Amino acid sequence: MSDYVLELKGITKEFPGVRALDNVDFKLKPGQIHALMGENGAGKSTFIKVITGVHAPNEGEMFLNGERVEFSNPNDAQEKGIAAIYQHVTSYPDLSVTENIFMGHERIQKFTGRILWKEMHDEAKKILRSLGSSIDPKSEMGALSVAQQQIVEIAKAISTKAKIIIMDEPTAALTSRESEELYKITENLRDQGASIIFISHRFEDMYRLASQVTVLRDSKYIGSWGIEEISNEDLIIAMVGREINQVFPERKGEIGEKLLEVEGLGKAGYFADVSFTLHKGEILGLTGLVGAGRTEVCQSLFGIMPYDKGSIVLNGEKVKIQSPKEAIRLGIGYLPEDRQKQGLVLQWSIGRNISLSALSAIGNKGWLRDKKEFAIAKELAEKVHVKANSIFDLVSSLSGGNQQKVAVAKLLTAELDIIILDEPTKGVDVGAKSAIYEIINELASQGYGIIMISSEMPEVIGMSDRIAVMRAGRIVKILNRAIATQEAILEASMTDSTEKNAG
Amino acid sequence: MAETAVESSNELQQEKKASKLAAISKFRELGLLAFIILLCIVVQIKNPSFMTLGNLTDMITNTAILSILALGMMLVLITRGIDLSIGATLALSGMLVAQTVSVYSGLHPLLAILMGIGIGTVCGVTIGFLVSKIGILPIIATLAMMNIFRGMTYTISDGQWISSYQMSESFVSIATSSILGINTLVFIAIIIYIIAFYFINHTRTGRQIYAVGSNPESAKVSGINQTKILVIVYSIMGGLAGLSGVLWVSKFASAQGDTASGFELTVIAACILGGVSIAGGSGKISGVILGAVLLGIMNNALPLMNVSPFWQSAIQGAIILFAVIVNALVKRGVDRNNLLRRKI
Amino acid sequence: MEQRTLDQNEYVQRTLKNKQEFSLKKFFLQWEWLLILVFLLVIVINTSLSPYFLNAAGLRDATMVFLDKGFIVFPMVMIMILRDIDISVGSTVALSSVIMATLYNTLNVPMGAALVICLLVGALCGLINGLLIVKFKELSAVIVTLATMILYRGIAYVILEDQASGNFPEWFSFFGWGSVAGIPFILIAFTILAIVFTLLLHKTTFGRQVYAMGNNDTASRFSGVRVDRIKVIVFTLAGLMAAITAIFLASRMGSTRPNVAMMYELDVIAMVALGGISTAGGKGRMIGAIIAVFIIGYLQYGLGLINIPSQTMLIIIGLLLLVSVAVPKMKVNWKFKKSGSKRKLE
Amino acid sequence: APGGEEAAAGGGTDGKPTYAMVFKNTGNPYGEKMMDGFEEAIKEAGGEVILRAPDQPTAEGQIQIVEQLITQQVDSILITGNDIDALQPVLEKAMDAGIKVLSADSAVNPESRMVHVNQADPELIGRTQIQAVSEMIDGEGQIAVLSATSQAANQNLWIEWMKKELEKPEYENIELVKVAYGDDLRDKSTSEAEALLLQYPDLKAIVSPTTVGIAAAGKVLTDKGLAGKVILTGLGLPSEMATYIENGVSPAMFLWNPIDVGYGAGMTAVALVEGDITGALGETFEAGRLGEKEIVEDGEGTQVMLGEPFRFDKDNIGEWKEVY
Ligand SMILES: Nc1ncnc2c1ncn2[C@@H]1O[C@H](COP(=O)(O)OP(=O)(O)OP(=O)(O)O)[C@@H](O)[C@H]1O
Ligand SMILES: Nc1ncnc2c1ncn2[C@@H]1O[C@H](COP(=O)(O)OP(=O)(O)OP(=O)(O)O)[C@@H](O)[C@H]1O
Ligand SMILES: [Mg+2]
Ligand SMILES: [Mg+2]
Repeated sequence: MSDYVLELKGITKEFPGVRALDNVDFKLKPGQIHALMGENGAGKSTFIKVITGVHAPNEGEMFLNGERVEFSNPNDAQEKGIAAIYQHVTSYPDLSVTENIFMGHERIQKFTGRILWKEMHDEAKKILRSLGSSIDPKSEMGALSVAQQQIVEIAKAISTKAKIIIMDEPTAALTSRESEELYKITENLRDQGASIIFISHRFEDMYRLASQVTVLRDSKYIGSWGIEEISNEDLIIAMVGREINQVFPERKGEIGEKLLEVEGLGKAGYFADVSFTLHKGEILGLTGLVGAGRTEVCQSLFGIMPYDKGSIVLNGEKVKIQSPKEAIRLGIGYLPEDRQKQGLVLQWSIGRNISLSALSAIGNKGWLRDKKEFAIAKELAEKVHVKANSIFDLVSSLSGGNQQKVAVAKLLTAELDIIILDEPTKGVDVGAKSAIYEIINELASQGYGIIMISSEMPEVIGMSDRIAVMRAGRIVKILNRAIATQEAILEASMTDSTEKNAG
Repeated sequence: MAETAVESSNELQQEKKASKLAAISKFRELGLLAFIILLCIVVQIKNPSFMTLGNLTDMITNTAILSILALGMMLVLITRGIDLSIGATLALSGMLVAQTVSVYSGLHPLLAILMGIGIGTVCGVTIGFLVSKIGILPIIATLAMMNIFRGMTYTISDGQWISSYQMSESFVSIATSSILGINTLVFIAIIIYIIAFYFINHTRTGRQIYAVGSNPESAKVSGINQTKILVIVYSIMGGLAGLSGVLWVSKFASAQGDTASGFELTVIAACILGGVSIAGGSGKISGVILGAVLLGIMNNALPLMNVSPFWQSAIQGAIILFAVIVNALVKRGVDRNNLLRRKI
Repeated sequence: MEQRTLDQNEYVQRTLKNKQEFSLKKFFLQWEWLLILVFLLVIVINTSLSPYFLNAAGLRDATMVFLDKGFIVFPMVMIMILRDIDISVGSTVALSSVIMATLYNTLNVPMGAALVICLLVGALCGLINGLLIVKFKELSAVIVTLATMILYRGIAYVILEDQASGNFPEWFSFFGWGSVAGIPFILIAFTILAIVFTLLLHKTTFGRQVYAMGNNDTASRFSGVRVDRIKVIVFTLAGLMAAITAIFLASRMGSTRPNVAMMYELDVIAMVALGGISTAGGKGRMIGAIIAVFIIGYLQYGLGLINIPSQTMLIIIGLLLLVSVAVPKMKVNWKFKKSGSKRKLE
Repeated sequence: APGGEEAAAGGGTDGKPTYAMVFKNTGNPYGEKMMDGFEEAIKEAGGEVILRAPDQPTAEGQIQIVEQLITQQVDSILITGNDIDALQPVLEKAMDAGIKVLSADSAVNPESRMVHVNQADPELIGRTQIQAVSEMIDGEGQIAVLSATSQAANQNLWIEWMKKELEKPEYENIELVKVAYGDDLRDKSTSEAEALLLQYPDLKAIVSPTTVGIAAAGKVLTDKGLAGKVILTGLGLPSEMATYIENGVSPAMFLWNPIDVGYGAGMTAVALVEGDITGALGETFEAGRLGEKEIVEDGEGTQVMLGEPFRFDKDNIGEWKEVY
């Protein structure tokens, strides 16, 4: 027997025009939680897909318990006890939760091949309950929130009784409380003998869970260390190739006059009684458990999902916002939480994406003006430090963090007063994260009013001037930066709404 | 997420209530069903002979072929595909089988049926191959194959029809005989529906069809063989179209080159009326039955109601439009109700 | 991917190019070149098969016959880029022409006014489609236009019953039969509209938004694109172009009936598909579809000249559609190999 | 067009005149038989034959084909119109190019043709069917008509004549209750036939002047065991109707011989091309095995009348079903 349950040597994977993995080595010990870290686009997800047989490597070997293996498709990997939770939720929105959990390894009756529904439903329910979730296994996957879907994905990995479980950024969509839940589950799995590969851009995750960390950078293997062997600074240098001194940069500008006043905003079935104000140059953090309705409130302000109660006063004028176009005209911009589905046209170039929301401004009486378009795109892309060759690179070829920067650049084309950022650093690496923080701060000091939805506690506390906490569709507390602590926020977001004491 | 311990009993009750509600709202074709009932009442008032056993039998018999095809089309639509070639496949299989029967009059009806299924399956496999292996979009592949199959039918028939006198008694009786007191066509449709119900809901392959349509990307990651699934789906569609060809020719006792030309649109209409989504991933047998039944009722009732033939098409179009809109509105109402129930 | 090997500390400041490099390889690997090749092939084969083919008068007259459907191709390109489909266009042709003829013949409306109303009716049919599609998002364009396909033709039947309606004024035949300086009027109209639509799709913000919606409807909405309005406009254009087809068709036939332009939608879809516009949305160009109109038109004409039976013609067109769609799938591999060997040379 | 003048000068590929026939649609056995007859006639006269049909029965398709034929400089075009008026412009163009244009079976309007070859007198066809059905039901009871599409010119004309015939006093006990349209589709015709039976329980007879309709009705009556109770007659192909005549559902039905129609039309075309006739009233010509034919009046145009509808019943169907 080998010392390692899983060992990869010299893995190289090329996509047309991209070398996503370049001679990467990796060793996983039994019963170990092994963190895999690196910048956006470093090749982590690709590496995972090589392990699970989704991609065949161009070069390199893979050993499972010392035995050489080659997977031609994901079924092979599954049969050998490897399960993965992929970065982009790979669910079947039209199918039930149970089916999502058991897809690919359904319980079937021998001989007849009949699917044993009852058994599967029961089992699914059991696994979900063990994860502390009350999701009905018979409900449709598409009806669940992102966080709930993430739980189902975890349940799916558990249900295969896999020996090696790989999690690609499972906490990206979770709040710290839910992450905590996930940590426990992960540790449980380890204690039951599974080996786990864990990918995350959050250092807290790594420090909390992992005993070993491997870093990839620019498709290459940089090194592997025991968690105590390497300092935080060195790890960051290993990941991004340079030092990042302060994660949350200092802010210069000051808070100005009142920009926005929201009074008693409500939408039947989604949120109610939402009131807050926003000033020039202010960053208002909006936090709460996932599913609290933060996105819905902000989308209402942006005209995506028109509110049916309450009023919005913008620059002292009462307005009614019915469509995104109108919101943009009124000076409100929105960075969607799902950049791939809502934010960007992936098949398009960087330039085109940036100009999309400002076409009428860039155009001349409806005609496109290429020169102006390209010039603006270039300027903005550089302003937010997009890492690419030219503005004609396809967005789909960018890493997650750079995609996010393009989405931010899009916002800057319009003349806005208010910018709403929905989870702006979700799934973004440390380097890009601090770049995005810098951009946000710069915007605030330029006088934009900013609403930032975030589930990451340090981020909310580090960035916001005030923090609004939502729970079950209502704002339960608004805290000033001075008094905002993790404990205060957590308490507010979990107290029952009946005994709420509005802030 | 983890309040389970605290409010478990309370939650349990709520859960039960919620799942009951969900079950009702899950029956998406509620609006369609209501509409059909309403339509039946109107027709019955206009012409009392509508709800007679004889007429209902006719209606069901006439809808059998449509419903068989709609089932196959549902599977195709679920995988995000579409099959425009089925009318032509039906004609080709019908013509070949009829020609065979006219030469070998002793051919056992069962063999004729098998032959039809075989021909249709070959057509379907071809399309499945084009769609899954070569990666041609289904609408284009099937549009092209529609032309090809139709052209082949004209060519092999050389412009001739196969008439009822050239068909053996036993062949024609496929459509007229009955099994267990049920007309054979209807019987075959029922059997197919039962098999399909089992296949779709209780086998892995059946569920994988939904998976491929619901999210092709994930299907790849789950190790589902998409090529296999697509080929299976188009083969089933082809096989059913081939079968329908035999049944059609037997029912009308005549095979023509232009048999069932344009029928694919009727079949697609039945599916979509029944709530099958063109975007893939969803569609239920119950819905497809309702969709086929609604079209069947219209075909049967419009002549009965003494509607001017010049008005028939306009009324038919209006009814389809109205039906889908009513269905959409009812669905919206149910969803809204559910939303309002959520306490905030 | 050179940036990978660049100095990592350059992370923060970086300049982006905003001049697109012209790639000859890319330029020549465009789908439209393949279409032009097919087009030339059709011409060459036809010429060698029939002595009558390369005959100016014949070619001109043939162009007049097949171009009428071409008008619907323009908006259908946009609709298919939007990932939708409109199968009611044939019925819209019937309805608008029937109303035009009825107005003129039965209600004694002057022909000029009848023409305008015909265009309005067509646009209205399209507008209704568009509005239904955006107001009832749960219905797809297929089901809406399937229903209106039956409905519009049904209304045409209600109006004209089993009658044909003709007796148009003399000058009306100019649309279908007239020439200006030896060039058929229909070809002139087609060319003008082709230019208008090409510019609309490729050079205006409107066209850009159409592509955006075809690629990602949600992201477009979030970017402030008025998605509903654009969809309604595109479907209205389809109705309008169907009405133009109606005018040319009625002029060419000297009369109209409720059953004209049957199955036009499938022919139009075939042309658009051959033109390289994928029903998966977001891709393809107007010029491709325009070439495809001529390919199919001249192919049918040429095969007709050597008196190929129409059943064989069906098979040939089916095969053409298949082959031309399948070839670029194989082109990908070819491109791959080619670029690999090129790189070594450089 | 310059090409046209050459054609007028009698240009075929190798000096032989070229005769084209354009039928309604492809894959129609009636049309195939007509084409056979046409070819036979042209071969007798030593000409070249072109046989065409669009894949759908539309005027648009026929227009395209006629354009192609004009370019090929054929000498004569025989058309079976899918639309009475819609082909007028293109056929006029053909005539301007010197091509002899005539129609057969399903006429185009007099301006679009030089002469029409009528398989049988529409009046006779209409009246004969009523006389026959009256005889079959002993002059008493409800009857219904099951037609093709509501636009079919032939059928509509025949139905007009049926109604005229019914006005005669000897038919006062016969009631025409409905004209239904099966659109020449099997499934629709079947539904319509079933609806007729259900709607009019006392129905005595169905008259269906169209091949698909009469066969579909025959099938329905056979399956419902109504042979002898509801009588079926009309116009149909012997091959399609053989079963229902033999099993007694239809005591008799009518048709003419499409081979003869095609042959007669071919002979007329030859006469036109060779200059024997111009399509004017009163001209006569030798129509091969059909003997001498005279051009007679047909509303505003002229026509050649071929004969009476032929009656098929139990006695003769056996031999004819093999023929067409
Ligand atoms: N299917 C593919 N085709 C082409 N290029 C791809 C494909 N998948 C990934 N890439 C490219 O490979 C590189 C590595 O991507 P990968 O998704 O593995 O990065 P990652 O480390 O997971 O980044 P993140 O932290 O943002 O998830 C990127 O440049 C990406 O654009
Ligand atoms: N129990 C529930 N049943 C059904 N839908 C729910 C339930 N809880 C929440 N939702 C819905 O799920 C969605 C919440 O998902 P989402 O994660 O976007 O919320 P959020 O507060 O905006 O969080 P985030 O900012 O992390 O996205 C909303 O549409 C909400 O109404
Ligand atoms: Mg990744
Ligand atoms: Mg959200």
